[in-house]
Amino acid sequence: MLDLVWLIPALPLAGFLILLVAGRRLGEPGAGWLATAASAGSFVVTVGVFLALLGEDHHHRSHVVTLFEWLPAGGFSVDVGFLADPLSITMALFVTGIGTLIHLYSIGYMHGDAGFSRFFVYLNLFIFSMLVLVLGDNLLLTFLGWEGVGTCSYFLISFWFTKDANASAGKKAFITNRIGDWGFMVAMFVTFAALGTLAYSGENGILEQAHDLAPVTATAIALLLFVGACGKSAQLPLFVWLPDAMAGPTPVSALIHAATMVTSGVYLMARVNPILAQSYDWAPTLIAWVGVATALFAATIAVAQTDIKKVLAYSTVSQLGYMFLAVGSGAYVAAVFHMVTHAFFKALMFLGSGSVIHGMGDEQDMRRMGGLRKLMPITAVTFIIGWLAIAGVPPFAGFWSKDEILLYAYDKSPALWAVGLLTALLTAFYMSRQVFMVFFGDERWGHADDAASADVAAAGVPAGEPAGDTGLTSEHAASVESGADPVSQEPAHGHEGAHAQPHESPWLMTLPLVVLAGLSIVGGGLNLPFTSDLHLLERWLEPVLEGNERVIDVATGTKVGLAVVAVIAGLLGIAAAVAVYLQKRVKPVEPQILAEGWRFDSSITAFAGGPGRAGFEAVSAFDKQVVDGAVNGVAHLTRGSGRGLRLVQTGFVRSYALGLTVGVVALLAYFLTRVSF
Amino acid sequence: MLAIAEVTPAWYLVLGSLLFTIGAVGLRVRRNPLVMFMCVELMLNAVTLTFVTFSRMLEDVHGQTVVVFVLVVAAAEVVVGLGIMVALLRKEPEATADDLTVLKG
Amino acid sequence: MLPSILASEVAHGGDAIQSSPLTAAILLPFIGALVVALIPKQRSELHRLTALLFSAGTAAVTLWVLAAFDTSDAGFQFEVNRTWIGEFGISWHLGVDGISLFLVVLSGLLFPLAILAVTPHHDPKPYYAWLLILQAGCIGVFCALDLFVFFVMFEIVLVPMYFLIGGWGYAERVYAALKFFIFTMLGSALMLVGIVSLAFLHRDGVDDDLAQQRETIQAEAEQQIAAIAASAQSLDLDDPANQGTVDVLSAQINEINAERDAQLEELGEAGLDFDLVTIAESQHVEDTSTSGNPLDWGAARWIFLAFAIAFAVKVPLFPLHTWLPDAHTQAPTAGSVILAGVMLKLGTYGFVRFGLYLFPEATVWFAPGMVTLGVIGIIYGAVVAAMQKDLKRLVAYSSVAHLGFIVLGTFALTTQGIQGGVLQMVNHGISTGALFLLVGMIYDRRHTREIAKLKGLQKSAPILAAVFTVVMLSSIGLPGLNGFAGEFLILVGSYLTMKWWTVVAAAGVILAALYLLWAYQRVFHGEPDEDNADVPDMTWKEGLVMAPLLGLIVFLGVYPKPMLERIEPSVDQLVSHIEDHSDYRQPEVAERGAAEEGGADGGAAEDDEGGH
Amino acid sequence: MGSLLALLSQPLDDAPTEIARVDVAWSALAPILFLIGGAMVLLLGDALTRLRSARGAYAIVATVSALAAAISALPLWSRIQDADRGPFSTLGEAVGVDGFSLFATFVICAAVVLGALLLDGWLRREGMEGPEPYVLTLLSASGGVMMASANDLIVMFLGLEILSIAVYVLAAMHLRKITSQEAGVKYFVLGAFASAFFLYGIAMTYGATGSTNLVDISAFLSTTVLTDSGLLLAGAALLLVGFAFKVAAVPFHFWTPDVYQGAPSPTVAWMASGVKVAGFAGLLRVFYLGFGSYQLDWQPIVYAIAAITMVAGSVLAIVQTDVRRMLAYSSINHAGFVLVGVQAASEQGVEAALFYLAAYTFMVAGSFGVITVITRRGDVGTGLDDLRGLSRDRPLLALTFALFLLAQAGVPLTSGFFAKFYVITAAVDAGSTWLAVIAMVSAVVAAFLYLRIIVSMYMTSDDELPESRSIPVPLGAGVALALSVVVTIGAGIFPGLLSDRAEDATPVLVREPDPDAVEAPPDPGIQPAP
Repeated sequence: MLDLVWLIPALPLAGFLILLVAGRRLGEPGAGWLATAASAGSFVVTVGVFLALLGEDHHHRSHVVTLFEWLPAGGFSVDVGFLADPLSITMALFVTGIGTLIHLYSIGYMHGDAGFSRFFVYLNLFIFSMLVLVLGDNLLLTFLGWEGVGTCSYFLISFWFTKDANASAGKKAFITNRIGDWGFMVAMFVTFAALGTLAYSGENGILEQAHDLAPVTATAIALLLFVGACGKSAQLPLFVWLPDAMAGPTPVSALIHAATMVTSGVYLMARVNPILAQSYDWAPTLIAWVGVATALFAATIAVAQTDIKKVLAYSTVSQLGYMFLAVGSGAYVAAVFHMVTHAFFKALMFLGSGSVIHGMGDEQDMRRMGGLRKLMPITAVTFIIGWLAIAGVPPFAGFWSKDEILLYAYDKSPALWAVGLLTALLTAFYMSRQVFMVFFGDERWGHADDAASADVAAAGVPAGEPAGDTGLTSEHAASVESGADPVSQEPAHGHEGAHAQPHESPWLMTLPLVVLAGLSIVGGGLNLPFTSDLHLLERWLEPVLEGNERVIDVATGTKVGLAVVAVIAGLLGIAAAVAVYLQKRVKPVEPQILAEGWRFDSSITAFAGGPGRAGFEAVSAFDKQVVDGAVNGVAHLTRGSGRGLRLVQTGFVRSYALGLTVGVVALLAYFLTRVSF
Repeated sequence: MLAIAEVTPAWYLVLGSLLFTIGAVGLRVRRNPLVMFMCVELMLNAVTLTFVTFSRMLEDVHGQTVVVFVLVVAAAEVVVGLGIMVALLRKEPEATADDLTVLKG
Repeated sequence: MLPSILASEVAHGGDAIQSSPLTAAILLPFIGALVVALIPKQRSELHRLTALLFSAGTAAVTLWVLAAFDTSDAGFQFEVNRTWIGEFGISWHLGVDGISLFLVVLSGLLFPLAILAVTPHHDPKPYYAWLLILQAGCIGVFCALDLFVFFVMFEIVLVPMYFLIGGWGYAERVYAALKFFIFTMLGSALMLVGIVSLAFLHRDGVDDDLAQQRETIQAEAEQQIAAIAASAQSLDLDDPANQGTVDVLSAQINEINAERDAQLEELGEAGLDFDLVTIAESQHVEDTSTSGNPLDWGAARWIFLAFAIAFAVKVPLFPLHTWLPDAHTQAPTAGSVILAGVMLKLGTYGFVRFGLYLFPEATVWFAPGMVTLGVIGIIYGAVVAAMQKDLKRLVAYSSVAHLGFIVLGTFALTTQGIQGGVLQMVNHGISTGALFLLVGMIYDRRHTREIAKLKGLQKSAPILAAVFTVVMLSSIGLPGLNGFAGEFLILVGSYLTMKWWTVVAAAGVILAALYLLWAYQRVFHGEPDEDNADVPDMTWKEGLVMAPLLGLIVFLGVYPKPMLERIEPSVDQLVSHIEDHSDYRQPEVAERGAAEEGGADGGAAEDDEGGH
Repeated sequence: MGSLLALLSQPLDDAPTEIARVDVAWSALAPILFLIGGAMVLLLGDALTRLRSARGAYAIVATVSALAAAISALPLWSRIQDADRGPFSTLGEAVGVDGFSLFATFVICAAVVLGALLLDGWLRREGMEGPEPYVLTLLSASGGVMMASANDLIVMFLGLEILSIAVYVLAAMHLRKITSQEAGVKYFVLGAFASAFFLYGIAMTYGATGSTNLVDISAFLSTTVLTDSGLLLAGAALLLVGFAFKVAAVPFHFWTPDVYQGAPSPTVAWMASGVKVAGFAGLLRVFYLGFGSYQLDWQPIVYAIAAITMVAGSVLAIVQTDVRRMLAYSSINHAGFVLVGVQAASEQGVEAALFYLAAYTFMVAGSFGVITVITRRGDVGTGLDDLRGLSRDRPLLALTFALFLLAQAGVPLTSGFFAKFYVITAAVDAGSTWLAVIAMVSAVVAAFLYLRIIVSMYMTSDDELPESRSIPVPLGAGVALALSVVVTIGAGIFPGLLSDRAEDATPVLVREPDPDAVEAPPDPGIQPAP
């Protein structure tokens, strides 16, 4: 079974190829089912590999299947080979598992869309790329998947390409990711120069050899990879693309921009943990601080968002920050743990929000929602489960993973812990805010547009601000302002009448919600802290981490205390939200600057559009004026001197004679200098 | 004084060069094509004088024979030159050398 | 006299065609051009067919070369070497090795595709004739192993391209054609002087060698004679009894002298020679500059510079690139395809084949400068490309950036760098060739290349958009597509010797995404306006042209090994040639399984110990 | 001093002990005689038969004469290539027959053939009668051959004058065209002016060396160290002026553009080819052979002249708008290239110069041939704009012109490329690498000019195209163009066919008379006059 690991990415690839050729002919829903089948098949194989791996001895749970040599050049050689080990299979399991669910969901969600089959082409390609990223046995193959998922992300964000905002968002995602990829690439150069290989596993793999690295080299590699991870996993300062990425169809947001792709940065850092361990101590600390700062930063922004998906997007950024906090604190298991649980509940909530959007007839503004729990019961219940999970309410999955991260953070530095805790509080607050605005309170939908703003005011949101001014790029904002929401403006989407009576989604969509809700409840069981027997994930991942996991030295009492404090913080956040948004006892404080994301993005946009563009244009003008100008200048100079010389050719025969005489005199003068006496 | 005034072959050479220069300058300053021809003739004759002088100095007779050739050539040149000139003047009777400036640049 | 010479030419020529497919690959399109020229103007349908047949035939020949190529052989294969101008030691010397093989094949393949893809709007006859001559010239450049033949081919390609741009180009075609011709000719003018100087310096070097050998022979003979004389010293020469011995001895002396004379004669005189291999291997033109004065260069450096300028113009390297956007933009589609696909490689190929091989020392000396220019080109080309308003111009500037990578890899002087460079030459030819074809298709539909006038084409022409996307991603350097393989190898290789340059160059990858995606967005995304709403999608014929290119884009991205393993032996040999003839040593990269012994890791291990 | 002059000046000698007998190797003079003879036949034939109706006959006679001259030189060529016999001199050492002179003779004859073929159609179109143009061309060619084989400065002078005077008339030949007259007058005035300097140069050389015979001069200079070389060097300077004028080197080039533009096109074809060859032949004979031992003195100035000539020629050419004027300046540029070969002052250099001249003859004759054909009655229509639409109306003609232009630009696989290559090689071999660089740069600048002409022919936008016109190509011109094309391409692919000949065309100065002539004792019947 282990030798079949190559089949895991191969199935979605086959699905992709078939759909590419015959997707249009298959049409709806055939294409969707085919894609789902490919993904599901992949999941089945992954489970098989997982079981086979379980059957292996604890320290032999690493298996490589090499297909062919990809890039051999001199001493440099990269194979196309897949590595099945606990870490990669963990990832592969939830990628294929959640991926399959989202495929299923998409069949319902994309119903009636003109690009139905195209959508599944991209989805399968994405699953393939993601699996290559996860299973690849070397940095370069990971990079292949890395760029592949980025490209798919680009395709999918700009899926409804006729809207400029979507196209811009897709482009932005790609380019921001590329900035990170620069770090990844340079990291590979350094690695190859130092170790002569890019392969992970094996005796001469970089993981085995990592302890030979000089700390400075290891630090360089680790931080450069972290730059890459920042891009992909939307950490400060490269997170700007993720909120915009919500322009893609909602299943995409769930799959790519919440559950799988964005966690690949965390995966990468966990994968190269020996290198991180070899670096200077300040390197992990830096990562932890970047992570926690991102977590807090994004959480503050999420507090003031009004777009249902935007809240989730910033929440994702924030949760990814947690994961990096874990990585930086040496809590790889906790990072992976949180990654998995987060995948469950965040996918759940995104799909839930998709269901809401779907049911609302493509409405995304939470100010126009409310009271939906009665009309969309399944969606509401599952969403609420997700909410409880992310808010850190025990015994939901999120509580366990977040708690573990905070524990390790506390051990590393109480300051980290404090910030993390504050973030947890905020998280609980804004998630509650979202739930209350969407599923509880008054029904603010179904009114005429002019009335809507009044209702918005009634909902406690400061009126007067443009509905769509959510701190996006100006293009995006413009499109929102124009009345259409940036996500689904395809007329063919099947929901002609906007603001029609909200309704529950079809079973294809609700089924995945239910499954994910279940996982969100029990997900914590993967790694319960009570006894070491229950550290399932930790023991499972142990061979990969090779003792690089931080050994914490915290008394049990402290542990419990920390957990209690965390729960209290979560509850405080919820309570505050209840007070503000449900009972409306306190006027909401949603500063404009938060709604605009601390104007971080707009500053970048302003810079890129202002001085940045001016700089580019200056270079372009330099090319035209100076470089090409010099070329044409030489030409003009030549012709100019030709014109000047022409004046000598007066046409007067006597002046010609003079010229001739001058020549004679010159020759005589020259020759007379050569006279020998 | 007489010794100084004695006419050596060098005098003829100097005279020849002077005549040559006069011819060259004349061609440069005169605008009448016919006069310009005569200047050329003057130059040729100056050279002839030089030849003869060298012939005398070198006590070699061959320099003098050259004169015959030069005269013939000069005559041929004059014939052709005048022919061209006449053809031109027939078209533009008052033409001077400076009027021939259609072709330039 | 004349007929006999021609007869012998023909006889040998026929022979050469049989023995070398390379001569055939050059002559075939040339003959095709003649045939096209002979077909009357009225039979215009035949022109296209003939051109297609001959160029496809050439492609078949090059493919045969590829198939018959011996993978493990690092040297030149399919060699022909026949005297052309004996007086100057110029010979028709052709051959391919791993470095040139794929460029020959690329030239073979791209032309029939270009002919198939584009139908000229007027005067098909000269158009096809020029294209075929161009093909002959391009293949000739990549096959030439004689400096003179190389120069001839290098120059001859200007003419058909000049006519193609000037005759079938767009509004500013005359300016562009003139600029192209004059600019590139100026570069190569100096190279001719360089080539001639090189030949003379080589001759002088051989002359010195011969003089030394003559001295040795002379000295040996003298020594032998001295030995005989010494043996004879004790003899009383007047004694008639010794007469027999004396005779024997003098016979011996005569024999020695005769032998010496024969040897001297055998040595002969040094003649001019333009053969690349002979000159490069003998390395008589050494870099003799020793003083610290930066202007006190040895001859080799000057000659290298003369070559380098010619190649830099062709590449084109910043700041000699400004002919390229004009030429690319104004050229007809087929012209742009060939320009970008094949002709730009004349420069980069020249650097590898003639720069590195002929002047190892000078190469090492100039490498930092060349790499700097390459890296400037990468960033600069991308930045300027981003600001272009004309789609073709944008692609043209992207070539400046891409070829900067190749220069970087070449002058990094590592196996990976050069291999990546060669790979990238081919890949860029495919991707950018395809890109120009696509831009041409857009132009055919919309009669504009102005980005601002295009919008939402993905809606009206989805297949075109999809194909464009793939090609664009290849150009961006997406792993799994061909553009990445070369670029990555270049960067991996150049990092070993040119660390910081590489770090900067890698940033070019970001910029590539920036300008191409931005352009794509403006052209293909959005809601098509009135003019763009009814743009027809890709036709079958166009798809047929793009299919092989797309296939290569994917295949070479996924499985470049067949190419790399053919390129590698030649590159290895080239690098060791450089090492043999200069102070340069390629940095050791820790081999798998030999990490502890590697130099870099030794240091790392020490640091490690210090850390604990 | 040659004994021909001795014979003429006999009565002046005091003690005529023995009458010097002049050895006349008539076979060696055959080319000149054929050329002059052809001219005479034409003149007489015209006068006697008045065959106005068969004007083609003039061209045929002229062509045949030139061919006969060339053919008569063939046995001489194989004779002097024979190692046992080698070059010789005749007419009392006044005329030398060596590979060099014969090669020049061949080229000049070829130029005559091309010129004559072009003249035919042109004369018909212009409605001109009479055989004079042919006669003058043949006579001028005979002068050129004389220059190429002159071993005596006086013979050189005579050749120069015969050559020039005929060309003066040819330039002014078009009586209805004022610019033709102007060209004639300018050429004549300046030519005569330059001749006077040339003659003065001969006089000074004579004064310095005591002889006008190049063999004597060269022997004298190589054996004697002049205490005062002023006179000799001044003579050299003025001789150089004379040649530089003839070959149109800067700053003695002023006449060239005006004359090329004004004179009838077929005449210009002859001027640019034959006259230039003769000028360079003379230059090489006098300086490379005669003043060979003063090489170090004249090389630098030729270096300078070559550089200025190439640069000025190319730079001035690119701002012109009249095609003939453009080609005039381009011919100046080419003269500079040949001078590069001359300044190398080596066998290589001479060979390169000869190859260049031979190749250029066909290129430029072809170019002016095309111009001859495309101009309209009255010899007008040589502006750049007049070429528009040529590629549409006469594609083959346009292609031919483009070929000649590209060849002049030095594009490979044409003779022009090898011409430049040989010259560059010679220059580099002689250590003048920078001159080679200047040459190549000037070639690039000049390329712009050729490309501009091609642009006019090929790349005019449709809305600027004039109406179609028919351009008849007369038979003679067609043959001339075809010949030029064949040579230009042939020598571009198999340059050895031409360069091997040029290599064999070594110039030498020998005193030995024709051994064959010695074997056959001269007629003893000639008795000295009492």
